[in-house]
Amino acid sequence: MPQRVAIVGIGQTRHTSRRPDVNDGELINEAVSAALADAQLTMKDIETVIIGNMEFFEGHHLNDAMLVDYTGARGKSGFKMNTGGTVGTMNVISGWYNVASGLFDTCLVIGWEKHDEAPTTSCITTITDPAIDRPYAVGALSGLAIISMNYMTRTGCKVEHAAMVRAQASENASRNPNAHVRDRLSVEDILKARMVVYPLNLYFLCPTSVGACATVLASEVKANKITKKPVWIKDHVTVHSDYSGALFTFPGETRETSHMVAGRKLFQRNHITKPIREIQVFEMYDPCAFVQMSWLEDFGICGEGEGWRLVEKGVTAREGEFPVCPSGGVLCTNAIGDSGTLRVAEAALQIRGDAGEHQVTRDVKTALASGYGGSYWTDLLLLSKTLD
Amino acid sequence: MQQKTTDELITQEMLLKIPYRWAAGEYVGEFLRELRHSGRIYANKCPKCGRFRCPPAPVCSRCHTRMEEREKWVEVGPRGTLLAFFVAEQSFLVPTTGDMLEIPFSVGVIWPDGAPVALWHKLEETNPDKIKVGMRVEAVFKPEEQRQANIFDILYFKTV
Amino acid sequence: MPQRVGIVAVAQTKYEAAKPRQHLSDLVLEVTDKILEETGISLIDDVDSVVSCSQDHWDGRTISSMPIPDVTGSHLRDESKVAGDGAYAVLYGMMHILSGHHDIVLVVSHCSESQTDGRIIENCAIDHIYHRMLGLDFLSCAAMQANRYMHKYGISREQCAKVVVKNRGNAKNNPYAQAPAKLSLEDVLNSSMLAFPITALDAKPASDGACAILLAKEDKAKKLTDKPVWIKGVGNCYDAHFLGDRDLSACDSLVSASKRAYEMASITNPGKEIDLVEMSEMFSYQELLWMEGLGFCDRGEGGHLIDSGTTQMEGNLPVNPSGGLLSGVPVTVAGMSRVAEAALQLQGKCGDRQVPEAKIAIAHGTAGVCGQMHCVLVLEKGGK
Amino acid sequence: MKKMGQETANKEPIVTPGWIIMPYRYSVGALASKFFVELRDNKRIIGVRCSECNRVIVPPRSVCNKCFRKLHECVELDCKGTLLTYTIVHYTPSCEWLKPPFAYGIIQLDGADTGFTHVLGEVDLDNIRIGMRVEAMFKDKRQGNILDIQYFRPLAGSL
Repeated sequence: MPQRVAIVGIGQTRHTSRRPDVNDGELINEAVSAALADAQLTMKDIETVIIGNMEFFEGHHLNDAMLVDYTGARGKSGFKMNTGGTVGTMNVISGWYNVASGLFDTCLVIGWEKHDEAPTTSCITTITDPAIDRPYAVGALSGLAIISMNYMTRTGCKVEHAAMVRAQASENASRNPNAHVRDRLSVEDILKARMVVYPLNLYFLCPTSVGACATVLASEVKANKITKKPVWIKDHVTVHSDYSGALFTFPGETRETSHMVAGRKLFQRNHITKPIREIQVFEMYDPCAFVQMSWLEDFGICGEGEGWRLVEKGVTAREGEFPVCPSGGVLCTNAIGDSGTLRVAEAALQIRGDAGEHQVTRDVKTALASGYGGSYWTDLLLLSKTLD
Repeated sequence: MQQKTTDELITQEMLLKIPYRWAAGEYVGEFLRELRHSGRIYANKCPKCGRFRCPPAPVCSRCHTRMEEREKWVEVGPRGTLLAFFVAEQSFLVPTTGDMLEIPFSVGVIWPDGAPVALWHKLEETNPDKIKVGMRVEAVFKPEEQRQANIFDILYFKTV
Repeated sequence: MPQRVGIVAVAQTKYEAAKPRQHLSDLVLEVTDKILEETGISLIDDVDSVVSCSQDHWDGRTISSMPIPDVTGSHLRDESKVAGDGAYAVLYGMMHILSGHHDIVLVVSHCSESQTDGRIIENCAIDHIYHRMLGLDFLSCAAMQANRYMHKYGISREQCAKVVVKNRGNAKNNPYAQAPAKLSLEDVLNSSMLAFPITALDAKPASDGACAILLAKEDKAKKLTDKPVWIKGVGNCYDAHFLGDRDLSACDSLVSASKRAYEMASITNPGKEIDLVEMSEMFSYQELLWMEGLGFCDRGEGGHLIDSGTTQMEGNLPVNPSGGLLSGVPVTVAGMSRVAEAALQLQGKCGDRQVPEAKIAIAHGTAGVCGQMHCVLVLEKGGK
Repeated sequence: MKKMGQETANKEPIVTPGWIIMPYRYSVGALASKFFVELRDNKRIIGVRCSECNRVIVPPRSVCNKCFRKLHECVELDCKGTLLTYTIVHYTPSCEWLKPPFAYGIIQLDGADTGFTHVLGEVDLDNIRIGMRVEAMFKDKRQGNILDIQYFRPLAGSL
């Protein structure tokens, strides 16, 4: 019978640009050990292991099988996910399916990436079709640049607003010991950074990090025995786009992105009419300063053109009314396979009140976590403190 | 065994080289043959919902209607409007060849006249100040005898 | 009783040594449209989610499932990808339904091995710190497993050759098969030696193709077909990765995976209760070893089992009536095509390769070096 | 109206040749570094002991895959062992420097509880026996990777 699923254990590594002291498996094992300790469980209590990342970043084919010593999966069930940037959130969703299906009661979910082993942009370029557009792809920057320019022309958002978003992220990351880029930046510092791909300068883009994040999921029956602070995965929705990714809206077409469809679906079926009121924190997958504002609108948190106004008014700050990415977000930490899992983990920490220095000031009952990747793909998860 | 505390951390370098022969498929194949023979760019249109695809595709990605009539292909371009562009000032390793990207390298997303589609290709102009979204561009083809039915048969899009 | 998950329809391409006319999206489109023709459903209105299985290294693309949404009607809809083997996509699609989140799920898988060099891809799946530089791949590692297994239990090369003769012979009745052949033991024993004791005919040939399966919740499955096939049990398990960490003459993870599947399907005596097996044998010795892992004979008895003729078409437990992987099925598609062939048997749609009155079948997928991870599904004939 | 298939059936299929070329720099971690430093500097093979499962694991890993404990206690192993299994390869593998025919083997090193996989050398390919005694031969110029062991060869007088 379908079971309800809760996050009962959370663990992550410190994220940095290089980890010469550990190999891939040992990096993963750090996060796994932390998650098991957080849940006060041992590997014996885990029935299935779900792991996900993109193989070419480390050059390992079938790396779920290769790293069983470190993931603890030997003798257990499990398999590997791979859906691009959304693989982190998809790992958690896959873990949800493993437990909700009734086949398992406990599941260890692992997201990881070690970007210090290969040139990241070169790897991302291989997501394209070799015959048609691979020679003209500039990693993930091209897509983000288009969305950013599109947002500016559509809503009058200024470069200064993106700088505010990045300044806010740096303020949050400085309070998060596990974040990668943690130095506080002023709007002026940010606007002075060198241009990478117009209109995105260095600070408007995310770093490439090394890190892993693991969460332990449990069925309702087990969860209440394991922890007094279960975080319930109330609902999730996955919306992918076709290869064109709906990046452009031609005359006569109405703009509809996967984020818009995901937000609409999730809020409708959970009877959320005013998300900005009914949800207290959003750990969004924000790989670029502009898109954080654009996607607040697309997800339906606010109306068209209001994204950058919320930032201006400080609504999305850690102590604001609707805090976005209090952990510093992907803007300050991006190990691609780990980022999505990290968003869910950080949202859960906020619900448990265990986020330490970067805990938001509001009392959190319901949180959102999102994943972005592929050709404009979306995962959106709704987490809550209670089951009702 | 005496524990000589060695803190030397070993890193090992490995170059991965995998050869591929990617099948283009009938539709992209015919699109590339047309680049070689006629120097024309083709798209096709979904008979049901009217959505265009360039290069042409066997099925509409929005309503899954088959688009199999070759005669219904629509010639687009060679001129078009620039939807977006990037000028890469920082080189990176091109995974298909293993060489470093020659920079500056500018890429445009072109809306060719005749169909609402987005085609990614190289721009001749690499000075970002001289490139504006919305400006007119035109495909420049290689001389016919040098064409090999691949996407490089279009050298680049020049500013018009 | 919880809602059961039914297989409504399956589709396969013809498996061929090379399909240079088809992009991976064309392969998936071919099998997707076969499912639509057979069931009459609409991708946009009826299918709730699509699960694909493919490998970035084999396709030469990061997130190699990016072209899939275009051909499976997944624009602005639910789609995802698992890696490993196609059987895991069936398992994941089944979870979509058992969790109550989705009712109808399309699972697809594709691979074009002819596009690249399998030895390099397999080498990338071997531990990079202590082993990859040695140039090991699945073939040389499997040969070491074969040697260990045959040495310990006195399995002969002739017994392994019998598997090839059986499977390539069965393939003559399977229109999808790549390389049916009437072979003699000598043909197999004398074919060129690749890695002792594995000869060219002892190994699965490189292959291109795709497979698709439509899964549905019990009530919807009954509406969509009068011949649903229920997934009664499922189990999967990892083994150690380092060859030195394992007793290569055994397959412990297959024993655990099949035990879980049998428990779920309440099967106590596999030998008696199961009518046929469609398994993923990359090399001839593996059919013997996997039969031990699946509990059809004791450890080391795989050789006697093939000698006994039980696993021949006319035996009481036919194994790989479709011709198995040895007759040519691509990696990744392998596990899903086993589920598809087992389902076709239980739907009585197998024509010349039909096992009469088949009620319960085993489908098995594996991935990794020397069968490091196994996925076993127990299928049961539904309908009248 | 002719369908695409009929239209292009007689034409050569268009195929894009190309590569995926990627340079990787792997950090092997502290414990593996110790293993490779011992190979390179002292021609010694070390394993790691799991006191909980009372096993010596080689090549060493920092987590025991039975009890999941962290492992640090290094153990020096003899360079001799018993051949558990082998194969003779007749094709050129993905690393071109190994010329066929050559042999791989899995060796149970004396004092170790897990097998060690490597190349066999200085051996008559027709007389390799499971159970024969072999010893590691080291290269003169060693660089701190698994190829510092050139191969394992039969122990004199052990045929």
